[in-house]
Amino acid sequence: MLVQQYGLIGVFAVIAFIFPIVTLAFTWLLRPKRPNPLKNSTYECGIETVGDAWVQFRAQYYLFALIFVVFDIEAIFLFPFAVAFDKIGLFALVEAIIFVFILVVGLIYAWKKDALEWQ
Amino acid sequence: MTVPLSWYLIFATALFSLGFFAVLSRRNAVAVLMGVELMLNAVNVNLVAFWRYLTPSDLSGQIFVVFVFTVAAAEAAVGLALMISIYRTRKTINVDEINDLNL
Amino acid sequence: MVGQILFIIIAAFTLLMGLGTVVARNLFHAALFLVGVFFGIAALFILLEAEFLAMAQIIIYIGAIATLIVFAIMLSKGMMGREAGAYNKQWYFAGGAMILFFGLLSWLLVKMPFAAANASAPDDAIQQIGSGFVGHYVVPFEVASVLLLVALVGAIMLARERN
Amino acid sequence: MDLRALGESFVAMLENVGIPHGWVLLINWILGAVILLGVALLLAIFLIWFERKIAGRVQDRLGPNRVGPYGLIQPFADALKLLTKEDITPDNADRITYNLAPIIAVFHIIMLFAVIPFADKVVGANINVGILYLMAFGALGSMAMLMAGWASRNKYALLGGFRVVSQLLSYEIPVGLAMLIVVLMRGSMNLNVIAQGQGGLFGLGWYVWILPAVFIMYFVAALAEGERAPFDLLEAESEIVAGYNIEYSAMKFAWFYLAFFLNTWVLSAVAVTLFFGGWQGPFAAQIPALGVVYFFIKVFIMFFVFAWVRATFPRLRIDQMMSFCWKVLVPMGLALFLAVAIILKLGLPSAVTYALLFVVNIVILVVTLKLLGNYTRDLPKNKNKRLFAPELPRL
Repeated sequence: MLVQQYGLIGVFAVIAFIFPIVTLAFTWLLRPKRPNPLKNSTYECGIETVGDAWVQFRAQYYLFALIFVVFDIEAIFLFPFAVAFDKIGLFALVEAIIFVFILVVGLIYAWKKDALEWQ
Repeated sequence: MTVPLSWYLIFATALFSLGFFAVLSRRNAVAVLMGVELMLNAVNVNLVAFWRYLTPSDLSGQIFVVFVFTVAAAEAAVGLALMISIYRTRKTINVDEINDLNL
Repeated sequence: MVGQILFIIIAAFTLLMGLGTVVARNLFHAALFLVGVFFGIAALFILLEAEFLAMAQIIIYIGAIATLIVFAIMLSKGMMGREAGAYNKQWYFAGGAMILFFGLLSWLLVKMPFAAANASAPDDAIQQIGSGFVGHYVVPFEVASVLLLVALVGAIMLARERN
Repeated sequence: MDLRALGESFVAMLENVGIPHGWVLLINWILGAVILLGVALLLAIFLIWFERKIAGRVQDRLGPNRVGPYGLIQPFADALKLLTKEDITPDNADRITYNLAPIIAVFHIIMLFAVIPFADKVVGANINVGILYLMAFGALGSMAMLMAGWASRNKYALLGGFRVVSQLLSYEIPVGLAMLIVVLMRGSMNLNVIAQGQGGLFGLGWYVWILPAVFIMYFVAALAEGERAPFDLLEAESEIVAGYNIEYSAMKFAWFYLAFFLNTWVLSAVAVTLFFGGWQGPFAAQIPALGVVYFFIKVFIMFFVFAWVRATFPRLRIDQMMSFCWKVLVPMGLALFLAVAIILKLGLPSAVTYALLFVVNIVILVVTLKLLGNYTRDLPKNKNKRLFAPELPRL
């Protein structure tokens, strides 16, 4: 049963990966190729580029990714819990509520510390 | 199921060695952290392989892997935050240059 | 037979990507190779009939941890480009030790007999995992959430820009 | 016409010819994969025309109407143009990553088609972790955007890539919570099983009637996940030029464009599967072909709403958008999750449970809107330089 379904996904993955490559190769044959340094320079609103493009970013991006990671893992824990929900008792529900509540504390902390604010 | 268990274990050993090599030899702390992730993944492969081959009816192996995921994520989050913090004051995150305690 | 060929292809791919992670001088490339490793391991989980873990692997490792690593790379200027001297002075020693370690361990593994149980994986694996979290493994389950909370608080403390 | 029987008779025919079982399976998979790929590509081409037409009508224009009847051939003409256009790669770009990014972008979105149930059991791969599969391959998309932004070696591309990834990550949580609540209701992550559970005459069993607040949360978050207005910072031309794909041209740009449209379609398809009964409709269980028709009608209505919103609303600022996700949608989602879990465990008769769920959904929705309304009413009093930065509500 498992093999049946994942076989298709595997074959599909190979085809879905090769297809765009083939198309790109095909257009490489079709299209004109007339590069020049001006055309190939980096775009910057019509002026010369200033400094390196790989600039340093602010920590704000990292903070959002961080909070996301925590909630993502929470979801991974809760999905099997939701699937097993019919089979488990009331006490298990209390445990899951505690689990969610501890993470809500984290969210409140992040809120208080202005980590949810885009600087 | 035609794949012998030892293949998985040897594969995991190879991955673990690669990760350990990165931890021991890379200078950049982020690269070291990537090595740690490789090692954790190798352990996960072992856990799942043992579950599948030795105790398929008991799901403990899979549950353990989920906990390893959690620990790996927490480790990555705090480790990288530490690196960002160190970089802010020291302008480097090469592990052999960060060798004193005062930041 | 087909399983063995698939295993060899996936394992070779994963190990190549792992090698790339270790040797790539550019950190962003190393992170991309790492994503390849995660993907290969998810495929191995499918081969081991652990479908839930395969998806969780992609969601957590590629969706969350790899993104986190890339973000952290971007936050330190100069780490994005090519860096000189990626290895420290003891790298040849570490490499030798690792080859020895790998050789020894795989020799042991080949020698060691394992009594493989010829049972099939349960159909309601996800359900069993779910009831395991709130049943037998309830303490680690709650500790995991505390760990995540602590990690969140600590990382916010560390990474926040103080004004 | 029975699609399942057609497939089965095809397999039987191949086995009768004397092809070994393994090869029959492989042929079957390849055929299925090619059909799915064809569906995805045809859809993309049609969707581009559809969306342009809607946007045109909403904004009192005609939309494409020159090439072919009602401009239907327009997307094909566009595709031909993009195929033969010169492709410019900036000299500074990291070539391999630069070329890999559009491939991953289109790969991840096409992969999503494998688990969408078009009719009862007419689904590429009927797996038990369908919802996690959607989340997993959806997450791959943000990796493609990071790659594109980084490899272009352009400030705007990098900034755009980072902003859009922050947005996608944040809004993945409300989407995931909405999916989680539906899984809680049905007790399965298999998308086909979820669709099966929403039977009943005239769509009375659809989860949207029981969980309206969850659907609204999903819809708002899906607007952001699909990078559509009012959350379309990707296309904020006035701010970050065009986002992560600014250095891309010709076919590589076309792949990003195609991924964008298909992403919205998949999000509508998931909305229909989770909340509007998927392929359910009169006689759909008996005749799968009818189910396909119902499914596509529902998805296109859903897509129309997405396009309508896009053509109507102005754009939010990024700080407002992030605040809205973390301070409004995520707490609301967690409250809904806990409320639904507790009500389901009370052990009441199903009619009472459903009524209670509906009431609780409405209450949570009203409370959320009330808090938001109070906040915006008191805005002039709050001396905050940002216009949308809610404080924690005082209890």
